[in-house]
Order: sequence, then C-alpha cells, then structure tokens
Amino acid sequence: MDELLSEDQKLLRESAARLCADVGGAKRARELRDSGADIDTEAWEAIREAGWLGVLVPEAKGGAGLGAVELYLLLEQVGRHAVMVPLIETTALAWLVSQSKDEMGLSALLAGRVMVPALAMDGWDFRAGKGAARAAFAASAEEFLMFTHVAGEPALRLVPRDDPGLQFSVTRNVDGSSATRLAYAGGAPVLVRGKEVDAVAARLGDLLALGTAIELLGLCESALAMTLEHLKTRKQFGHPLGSFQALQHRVVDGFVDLETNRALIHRVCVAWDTGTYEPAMIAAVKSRSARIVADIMRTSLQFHGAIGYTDEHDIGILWKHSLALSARYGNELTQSDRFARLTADEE
Amino acid sequence: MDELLSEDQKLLRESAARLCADVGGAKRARELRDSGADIDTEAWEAIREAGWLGVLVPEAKGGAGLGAVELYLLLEQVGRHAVMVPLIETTALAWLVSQSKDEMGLSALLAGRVMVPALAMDGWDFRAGKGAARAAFAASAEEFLMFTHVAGEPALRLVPRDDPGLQFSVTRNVDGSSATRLAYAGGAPVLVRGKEVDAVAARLGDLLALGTAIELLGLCESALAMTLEHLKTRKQFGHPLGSFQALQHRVVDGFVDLETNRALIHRVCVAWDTGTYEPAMIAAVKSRSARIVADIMRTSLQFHGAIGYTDEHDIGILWKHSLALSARYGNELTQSDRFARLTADEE
Amino acid sequence: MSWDIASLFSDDTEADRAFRAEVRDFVRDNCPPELKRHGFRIDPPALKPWHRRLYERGWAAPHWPKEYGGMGATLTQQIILFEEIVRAGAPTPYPHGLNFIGPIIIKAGTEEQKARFLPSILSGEATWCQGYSEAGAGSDLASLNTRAVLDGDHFVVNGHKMWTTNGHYADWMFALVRTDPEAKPRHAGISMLLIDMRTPGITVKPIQTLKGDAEFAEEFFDNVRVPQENLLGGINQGWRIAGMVLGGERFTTGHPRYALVYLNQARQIAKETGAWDNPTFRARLTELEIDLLAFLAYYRQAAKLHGANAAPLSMAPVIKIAGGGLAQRSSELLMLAAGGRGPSVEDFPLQSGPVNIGSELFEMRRLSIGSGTLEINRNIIAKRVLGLPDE
Amino acid sequence: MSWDIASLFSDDTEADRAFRAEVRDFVRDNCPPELKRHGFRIDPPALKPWHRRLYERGWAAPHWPKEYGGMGATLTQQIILFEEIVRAGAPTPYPHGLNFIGPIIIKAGTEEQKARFLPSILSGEATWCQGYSEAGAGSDLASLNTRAVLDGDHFVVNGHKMWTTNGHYADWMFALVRTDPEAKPRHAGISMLLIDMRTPGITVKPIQTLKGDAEFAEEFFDNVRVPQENLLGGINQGWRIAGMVLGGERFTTGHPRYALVYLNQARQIAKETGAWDNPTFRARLTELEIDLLAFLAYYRQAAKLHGANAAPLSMAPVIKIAGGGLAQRSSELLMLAAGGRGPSVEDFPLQSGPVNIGSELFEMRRLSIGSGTLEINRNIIAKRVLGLPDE
Repeated sequence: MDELLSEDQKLLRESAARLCADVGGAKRARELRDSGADIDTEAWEAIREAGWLGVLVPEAKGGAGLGAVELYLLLEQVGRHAVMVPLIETTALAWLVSQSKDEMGLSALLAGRVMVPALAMDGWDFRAGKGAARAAFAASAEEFLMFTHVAGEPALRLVPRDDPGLQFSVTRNVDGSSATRLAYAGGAPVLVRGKEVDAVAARLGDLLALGTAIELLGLCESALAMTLEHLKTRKQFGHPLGSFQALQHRVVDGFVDLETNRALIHRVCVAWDTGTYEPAMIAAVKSRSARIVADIMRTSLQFHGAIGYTDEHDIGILWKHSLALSARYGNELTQSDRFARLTADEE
Repeated sequence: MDELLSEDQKLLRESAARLCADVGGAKRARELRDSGADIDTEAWEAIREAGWLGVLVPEAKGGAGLGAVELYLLLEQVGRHAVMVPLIETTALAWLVSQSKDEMGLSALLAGRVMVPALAMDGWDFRAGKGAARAAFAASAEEFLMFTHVAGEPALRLVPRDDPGLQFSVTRNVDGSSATRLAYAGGAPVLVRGKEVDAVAARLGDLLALGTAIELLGLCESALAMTLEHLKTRKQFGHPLGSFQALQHRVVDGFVDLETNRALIHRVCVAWDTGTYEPAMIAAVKSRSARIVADIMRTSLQFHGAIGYTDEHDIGILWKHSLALSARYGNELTQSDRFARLTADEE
Repeated sequence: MSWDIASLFSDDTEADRAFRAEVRDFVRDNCPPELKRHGFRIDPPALKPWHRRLYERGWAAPHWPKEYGGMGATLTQQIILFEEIVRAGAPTPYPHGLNFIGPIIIKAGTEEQKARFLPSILSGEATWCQGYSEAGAGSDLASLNTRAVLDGDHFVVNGHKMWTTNGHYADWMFALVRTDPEAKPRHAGISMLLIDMRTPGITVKPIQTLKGDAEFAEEFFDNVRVPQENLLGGINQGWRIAGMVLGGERFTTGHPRYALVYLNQARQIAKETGAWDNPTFRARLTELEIDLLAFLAYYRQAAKLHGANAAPLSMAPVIKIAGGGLAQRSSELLMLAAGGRGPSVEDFPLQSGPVNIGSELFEMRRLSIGSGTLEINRNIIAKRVLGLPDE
Repeated sequence: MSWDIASLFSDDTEADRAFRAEVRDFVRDNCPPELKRHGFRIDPPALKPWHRRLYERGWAAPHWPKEYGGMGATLTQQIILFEEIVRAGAPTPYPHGLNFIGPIIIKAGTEEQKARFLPSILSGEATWCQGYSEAGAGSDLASLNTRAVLDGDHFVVNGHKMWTTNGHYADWMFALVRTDPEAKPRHAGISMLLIDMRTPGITVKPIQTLKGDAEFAEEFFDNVRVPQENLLGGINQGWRIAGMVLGGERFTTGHPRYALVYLNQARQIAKETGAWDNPTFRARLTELEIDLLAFLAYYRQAAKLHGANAAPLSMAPVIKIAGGGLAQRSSELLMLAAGGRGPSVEDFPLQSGPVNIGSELFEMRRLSIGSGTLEINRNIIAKRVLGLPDE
C-alpha cells in the first residue's frame, strides 16, 4: 500500500498515528464511556490544533486543500485507536459549507465547534425520515444539520441545540456514543435550499458513510493485531494458541478480508478525489466494512476466550464501538440493499 | 438414532443397505451415465422383487402397508449407494393412486412400470407451469403424471409416452439422469379431477421433495465417509492429512450439519405418518438438504485435492448426482423461498 | 407472534399436554411479574422467591429422585417444565446447585453429606458456585493449580479460581483442587471439596462482563481451612466425580430457547424497522429458522435417546456446536434488524416484551467459551467420534 | 448487460484507453468466431491459429523483453490486453510456454537454450507442459521422486509425473527431477530438465477431469535419456529456478475474470428463471458483487505494486484465496439461479452467449487445488505474514 502513497501522504499518516496513539486507545474509550461523555474533548482539541478539520476545505478558505485519500489516512488512525471524535461529521460538513457561497458556519467548524448532521432514521438518506432523524454525537453537539422543507422546497438548516423547535432526548449506545432521534419544527437558518439540496445531501451522506467505514477499517486492524498478540503469547495444552491450524486459518481469512477492504476503501477515496465515484461504491464499502468487522470481531472474541467476555479487556470495547460504527449511517442490511437497488439494472 | 427405530425397522434398514450395496455404488453410477441410461434396470428389478415399491400402499391393496419412516430407511440407502432408480417417484405415485377409488395404474406401478410425475418448471408445485413441466427419469418413463385442465377444472392425467399430444425431448443432467421439459395437449385418462387435485398434487409434491432430500442425506453420508477415509490414509508433509486441525474442524462442521439434518428428516417422516406434517417442514428439509450437501461436497472435493478433480474418482460422480438431486423438485432457493412464504405471518 | 416454529415439532402425548397446561397456569400465577422477561439475567437473591414457589410446588428439581425431594420426572416432563417457564419469559433457577452439584452429591456423597447439603439446595436457600476454572486453566482444566494439603483433619487450600458464575453471591463452592501435584496423568491428582464461602482466607472479587453486570467472580484462597468431611467422593477422585454431570443434568442448558426467542423478536423488530423487506435480512432469517427447525428435531431426538440411556458420544458436542452457533447468529440478526437503534443501551419495546439487544448479543458469547470452547468440542468429535488421527 | 461492475473501477489513462480500443478491434477482427466463448476450454491444437495471429501482431508475449520478441509492456498494458481478450470471450494462449518456462529460460538459460527454445514458444509452434506434480507430491512438491542420473552426457530419467496440463499435447516438458537423493533439505537435490516428449521411454496417459475432457495427463518415464545440454540453470538448482515464475508472470491467472463473467451471467439467468425475485438469490448476488468490487480494487492495486516491484509477500496468496473463493462461489450461484435447468449438460442460452453451467462449476474447483492449495496459501499467510508460531 505504501508505494501508492506520496511522501507527503506517508508523513501525514505517521503523524496521525502518533497523535491518535497519544490521545486515544481502548482504555481511554472505556473511561470515556464510563464518564458519560460522547466526545473526547482532549483528543478533539489536539485534532483541531493539528488542522485536520479543514482537510477537505480549499486552502483559500482556511483549510488544508487535501482530498479523501488524506482524510482516509487520518480516519484510519482514529478508528485504529478508537478515538471518540466527530471527525468525519466535521470534515464532511466543513467540505459541504466551503462549497456554498456564504460559507455559513465554516469558521466555527474549523474552530472545532461540534455540528452534526441528522440523517433519516436507520438509513443513509437525508430524505426518507418523516421529520424524524438520527444524529451521532448528539450529547455534545452544539448545532444540528437537519433536512427540512420551506414552502414545499427541501432545505438544509443549521439548528442550534437550544432552538425551541428542536425535540430530542439523548440516547446512548453500548460504546458510550450517542445516537439520538430528533424532530424539528422551527425556523433556523437555511444552509442550502431548493433542488440542489438533494444532490448535496446525497453526497454528504455518502461521505459520512465512507468515513465511518474507514474508522471500521482501522478498528479491524486493531482487533486483528490484538488477537495475533494473544495467539502468540497465550498457551494451551503446552502450545501457543496461535500454533493451532484451525485458529490460524480463521485469522488468515480475517486478514484477507481486511486487505481487500483496505484496497476497496483506498480506491473509492481516489474515485472521490477524481470525481469518478458512484454512490454504489459507497454502499458497497459501508456494507462490506460492517460485515467483515462482524466476522473479525467474532473470531477475535472467540479466540480471546473467557477474558474476552470481561468488560475489562480491550477487545470488548472495540466490539461495542464496532457495533455503533456499523449501525451509523446505514448498517450492513441497509447499505447492501442500497447497493442492490443502485445496480439492479431493471428493464 | 437406532434406539428410535423398532426391531422391524432396523432389519429393514439392514436389508436395504445390503441390497443397495450389491446393486449400486459410485462406479456403477458412472458406468450407467456413460451408457446413456437414466435408470439402472438391474437395480430396479431387485428393488421391485424386494417389494419396496408398495411400501406406502396398504396391505389390502397389495402393498407393504408401511409409512414414511420405512420409506426413509430405504431411500437413505438408495442415496448412500447412488442407485439410479425412480423409487420415490414410484412409491409416491403408488401411494397416491392407492388412495383413489379405482386405483388406476396401481398394479402396473407395483410391477415396476416407470411412471413419473411432471412438475412445474423448476418448482415444487404442480400448478405453476403454464402447460410446461419437468420430469425426472423421462428417458425411461413409460407414462407421465401431468397436471392439466378439463373444462376449466384441474385434472391429473396419466399420459403414455407415445401419446401424440405429448411434446418432449429428453435432456440429460451431469450425472446421467434425465430432466426433461414436457408439454401436453391431449385426452389421456384422468386420475383425479376437480378441487381435490390441488390438495393431492400438493401432498404428492411434498412427498417427492422429501424423498429426494432423503436421497441427499444418504449421499452426504457417503461423501463424508469417503472423505474421512481419504484423510486417514493420505499423507502430506509426513503426516496423515486428517491430523491437520483446520481440516478436522471443517469435516466436523459437515458432520454436525448432517446429524441435525438426519434428525429433521426423521422427525418430518414421523409427522407424515402421524398426519401432523406441514408443508413448511418439507420446504425446510429440501432447502437445507440442498444447502448442506453443497457445503459437504465443497469440503470433500477440496480435501481430495487433485484426485477429486478427475472423472475417475468416486467423489466426482457423487457431486454430480448431488447437483441433480438438489435441483429436482425445487432447489435450495425455491424451497427456502417457499418456506419463507409459508411462514411469513403477514398481518 | 402467531407463527410458532416450535409448534411444528411438538409431539406431546395427551398426558404431556395436560402437564404442559398445568405448568403454564402455575407459571402465570406464581412467577413475580418483574422477573418475567426474556433473556434478562437476574442475580441470585432476586430469584429466591420464585425458586421457593417452584420448591413448594415440588418442581424445583424435576430430575432428582423422589427420595431426595425431586420429581423423578421423565426427560420429556423436564423439558416441558423448562419450555413453559422459558415461554412465559420467566427465569429458571440457577443450575449450579440443582443441576450440577446436587446430582453429584446424590451419586457420590456420604449420607451425612446428603442430609447436610441437599435440602438447602432444593429449597434454594443456599446459593452454590462451581470452582473449576483458573486463570491458566480454562479449556485445559486438568492443568489447574489450586492446591489442597491435608493438615490434621482439615485441607489447607491455596490458590486462585476465576470465571466463577455467582461466586460473589455463593454460600458454598464445589471446587476442583490439586491434592497430588506429582500425579500422571495430571487429572489423577485432583479432588473435589465443598467449601463454605465464609471461611476465613477467602477473598472474592466480582468480574464485570461485557453486559456490564458482575456475573462472574474470582476467588483468592489464602490458607483456607476446609474440614476433611467436606471432601466429596474420595481423595483424587475429583475428575471422575466432576464428569458425572456432563450428561443429562445439563441437558436444558443446550435447549434451543435462545434462538427461538431471538428469531421471533427479530421478526417483530424487522416489521417495525422495515428490515422485513430487505432481501438480506429475509435470506438470513429464513436460513436460521430452517436451521433452528433441524436443531429442534435433533434436540428432541437427543432427549429421547438420553432418556433411553442411548445417547451417542457426539450428542453433547453437537448440541453445543449447532445450538451455540444458532443462538449467536440469531442474536446478531436482532442487532441487524434493529438498524440504527441496534447498538442502543435502551430496550427495544415489542409486543412480546422489551428486549435489550446489546445484552443479548453479549450474553450469547458465553455459549462458545463456557463449559468447553467451540474448538474443544470440535476436537472431541474429530478425534473421538470420527476417529481422525493426532499429529 | 448494461451494468458493468468492472467499469466502476476502470482507471485507464488516455494512452490506456487508446490501447484498449486497439486490442478490442484486433480481437474482434482476428479471433476465429468458433473460439469465442466464455469459459470454454480449448485444446492446444485448436488454439494455434489464434496464438499465431497474436504472435504476428507482436502481442503473444506482452511481458517478455523486446530483445526476445516480447512487447516489453507495462503490467497495466498486459492486464488491458488480457481483459480485452477475455471480454470478447476469446481464449488466451496457454501460459506454460509463454508465462512459465519462457521467462525462466530468459533469466536462467544459456544463449544456446534461448536461441533454441524461445522462438517456437513465442510463435506457439511448440506446446509446452509443466512436469512438477507427482502422485505422492502435490502440495508437498519437495518430496518428488522422479530420478535423473547422469550417465555420460545424458541424464537417465525414471519416474512418474501427474496432473500435467496438456501433457498429452506437449512437444516439450520442463520437469523438476531429483538429482541428489541425499540432499537436506530435500528441495536442494532437485534440478530442472527440458525434456523432448518424443524421447523413447515416455508413456503418456490422458486424465479425464470432472468436466469430461482430458485436460491433464500422467507421464511414465522408463530410462528416458535427456541430453545434458537440456539441464536448465545448473545441477540441483531446480527449486530456485522454478521459484522465479511465482510472481508476476502468473499475474493474469489470478484475474477476477471468472467472477465478473459468472455474476453477470447469474443476473441474466435469474431474470429468466425468476430467481431474480428470490431474496436468498438477491442476498447472495449482492454479497458476491460487493466482494468482487473489493477484489477488483485489490487486484488493480496489486498490479500497480507489482509493477513498482513493491508487492508484499501476502499478495499472491491473498489473490489466490480471495479470488479463488469468489470465482467458486459465483459459479455455485449460476447453478442455483438456473433452478431445475442448472445440472443439465446442455448450454444455457444467454444474450451474452451460451454458458455451460456444469462445466464452469467443475472447472472452478481447480482454483483451490492447483498451484498451491487453499490450505497451503493460508499457511503461508499465517506463518510468513502474520508470524504465527509452528506447533
């Protein structure tokens, strides 16, 4: 993979790995869950300082002017170290608003303000919800991007948390993240309006799903590394666990799935950057990422034995985090169905 | 399992095993395929002499007056030894006609005349075909049971092979069996007519699917035994193949599938005999049998290595036979969909 | 829930049906409503009143002989009793006293031990735990290191037990301890002690599970003195004694109840979330339901065979492999069916009662690691049933 | 076929596109129509005219250096050439001469050997076969037993080779033979000989495959005398020499062409048989297409990395495991989609051309047994990539 990256990209990945190793990790994710926070504010501050939030924003508008491949390099490390931050939400929104004329909210986003998109219930799509939507990081969000209608026209709005028209109560996921139903009836500022909204919203939904899949990729790497370490050190019947061939072959299958998925994600990021991506690719990426993380976690948990069934062990919090990420912005079922419909080719 | 059988049933199974071992076997099946015949007439004669054809026919009508459990014990051996005979077709038809008033064709069936039912294309159902249907053993069949209409009413007819209203050309399967499309427009004798036909035809279709699943069960046992033998004797890197744990565990999974399937089949036969069976059970049996035979054959072929890729080795003809049996009277897809529809429980 | 997969395979006799109805009425009228909830783990103290009601009805120990206060029930009756309790969403008593150590005491205990221990096991007054596993001895139990040395008329126990279900609630532990460190093979040097958990020198620490509750504990033994009369079944006989309950007394733990409940819940959830119209969901549901049907048939057949003392060696591992896998895959389907709501810590409300999807998913991981991992059970079939060679 | 999954990942440059168009036109105009058929195995003699046309166009050996008559093409060009031939349903030349022994001779052969063998390999005049496998040495190749003993200026060869693709059509065999029976490790005693198949003492017997044709043969060597100048790369250097072609020259054999073709055919068949509306079919198709998309991405990335001499050790086994599994599962889906017509020996007619479902299914079994079984490839990753220990 390395040979496909430029020198700059390699440096970026190294520094991302360092930063995430410093601020993240499974233990930190567990502490955060127990503390009741859904965002790691220290990590968020470090990420803001490192300038990641504007990765997709043109330099002229205060961003880094980079692309989806660079975003991938960052998010992979976020996932690998289970850092609980709204990086894909913020970078995606910043990208979106940087393309609009008035750039509403851009400077706040780049400054680390937590603004999260509320997508239709259980789907990837902004439009399907009948007024109800679901948002991640809702416990900490200061504003929500919501799909509404104005005079019969679709309109994306930025709704402040304390807007009286906003109805929601925060619910928690098993990993401590939040996933909250929202409904809105009010008059908050309109970001985009009219026909354009559909196209914008679809691309935004795709970017969110892609980014979440990348976090899952990093999480898979972490789970596999943890499992390999366990297999190499833990002994049973006088042999290291990892010497048993039945176990070896199952880990290998996880590795093969992971390697092909890494290639798929990299390729889709390139397609995004070159303007050749198609929504079916994103559906494939998210569906497959959710499927293979489930397979890899099943193997990882099984091979950890009883210790993997305790809350104390790191593999458990990774599993829980993977469940939340898999369900966010369309789970395996939703996205595979979307892929099927996009490629159905009916006469 | 043995403890669930009566002494008579155990004796029946033993004699069935002996008879099928004598007349059948993979080598014989391959010879038959190469000879172009779709029925093993010697085996058929032995089976007729043994009195198996009337297994489901009341004693008063010249049959053995036994039930589906006994039929299971016979068909399991037929499948195990890949005997190419229309046993389920004949026993099912004999059962059907023995229940009608005039018992048309019963004595011919018990005498070994080959009369086969033509079911709707690719399905289990008699009704779905628009005049076209598919029959097994069509190369040798002397009469066909066909679903037709008379004056707007459904009617089951026995159509002689040389009836000018019958259109068909025999096609062959990879195992040498035949599976032939038929269409009929003529006035052959009506066996059952009116509303009753639907019920009769549905039960007949169920019995055919069940019987074919039982043959698959026997075939799975055979494939597993062959594979175990190979794993115990063939050496690689100085060890018997069967000592490699990754291979062991895959064979074990096949064994577990087989054991649970055997229980399912036995249970459904009991349900048939006690009049408590439901069509969903049959759909489950046929679908699952086709699924697990595919899994077991995949494992068996893989572990046989290059020798399993030759036409000469017995595992290959078993595979081909399993493909034909799996597709006959509704394949995995058709039957699992039927199961889903029968259990859909829609409001 | 108008379609009931289990009903496809009910083969109750007239008498069975009458017993089933009797149990159903009893559970409806006697189980405290707050305990009636599918798949919800209840700590031993909260369970006691319900255990007591079953005891008073004479149904606490269906499989015990009548002379010891049991029902002397047939396996079919046992299964019916179990099924009807589960069907109502009610909990079953913990098995450690009634199903594990009780039958061993009946078979291998002295008259004094029977008189002393059986009544409080039966009534549910005493909570028991099983002290087998250790940090370094999970699947490879024979390698356990907790030592017991005879000193006068007491054994002095030192060591560390782990993964003990309800260890922190237990009044008593039945423990496997090493009494002969030199024995070959290693399991020939193991004895079973009945240990009062209030004996000085025992420190108990709960272990938090993935579900977030403390289902297990670990216990540290520091010169714990156990009276010699608490030795069960003779010195160095522990391995043999422990093996006595690996059969039918544990039968109900392999019951396909989880998959039955989960697949039914998955249908309900899917109809609410729209997953019902998703081909991948339907394909997986159908495959699992078909597999469940086969497993139900196997399980009932196995019960009959076991009742006739004719169960094959492969029975327990097949139940473990097929049943465990089915339950796990079914709980995974629940999570998928619920879409974005799947990972929530909140209950998913359903007509059949609320379900906490995460808890169920986490709980099911136990099935492939407890009492012999999936891999160990596969090894048993490979070597002892199919006769495949060692390397 | 309006939806083309491969097009999702086409990243041709302007020059690539031009080359692709050129190849497409050439194949259309030059490949004999009777050879154009997806997945149909063609015996070497029937293939010769088409090989000759490619040779005349200069495209027979895209990966050979120009000095030996090759194209000196980039890997991307090689893949485009391959893809366009496959897309048209046309066959590719057999790899044994052009892809396997040709590059070895170029790297390790003497000038005499190059001059003698390369031209007829290039033009397709000479058919070659690979004499590696033996009855007792499949996956464990180093245990091969065919002996070669130097006697004057000839090697005398005795033994038995098996599973030799096109062995019964071949003019020449490149064979691994044992020249030092005492060598440790065993593969240090192996040499490579180029054997004229018309030498006295060679008996060839075709082996019938599952597909019903004779794709393989076995060869018996009875005191076969091979001139010393036909030794390639020095005595006991055979193992090292053979390893030279395990990389990129075999790249096209891992191409996802089978899955691409089969999944497209499965769609067409399903629409005809009604399987298209079957949830299980759709679920499997969707999963396979998504996996194919990932594999396409991996394959193209691997091609680039290989082109930059930066391919990781895991690349070849990953392609083998992922690609082989995908192709096999796709061929199984074809069979299911066709319902009752699936097992027929007759072709299933489709808009994109007829498909013989059984033949495809049988053919795909090769992928997990030839050139390193699935298990061997998993072992390579387990031990050499993931660093898992031996027992």
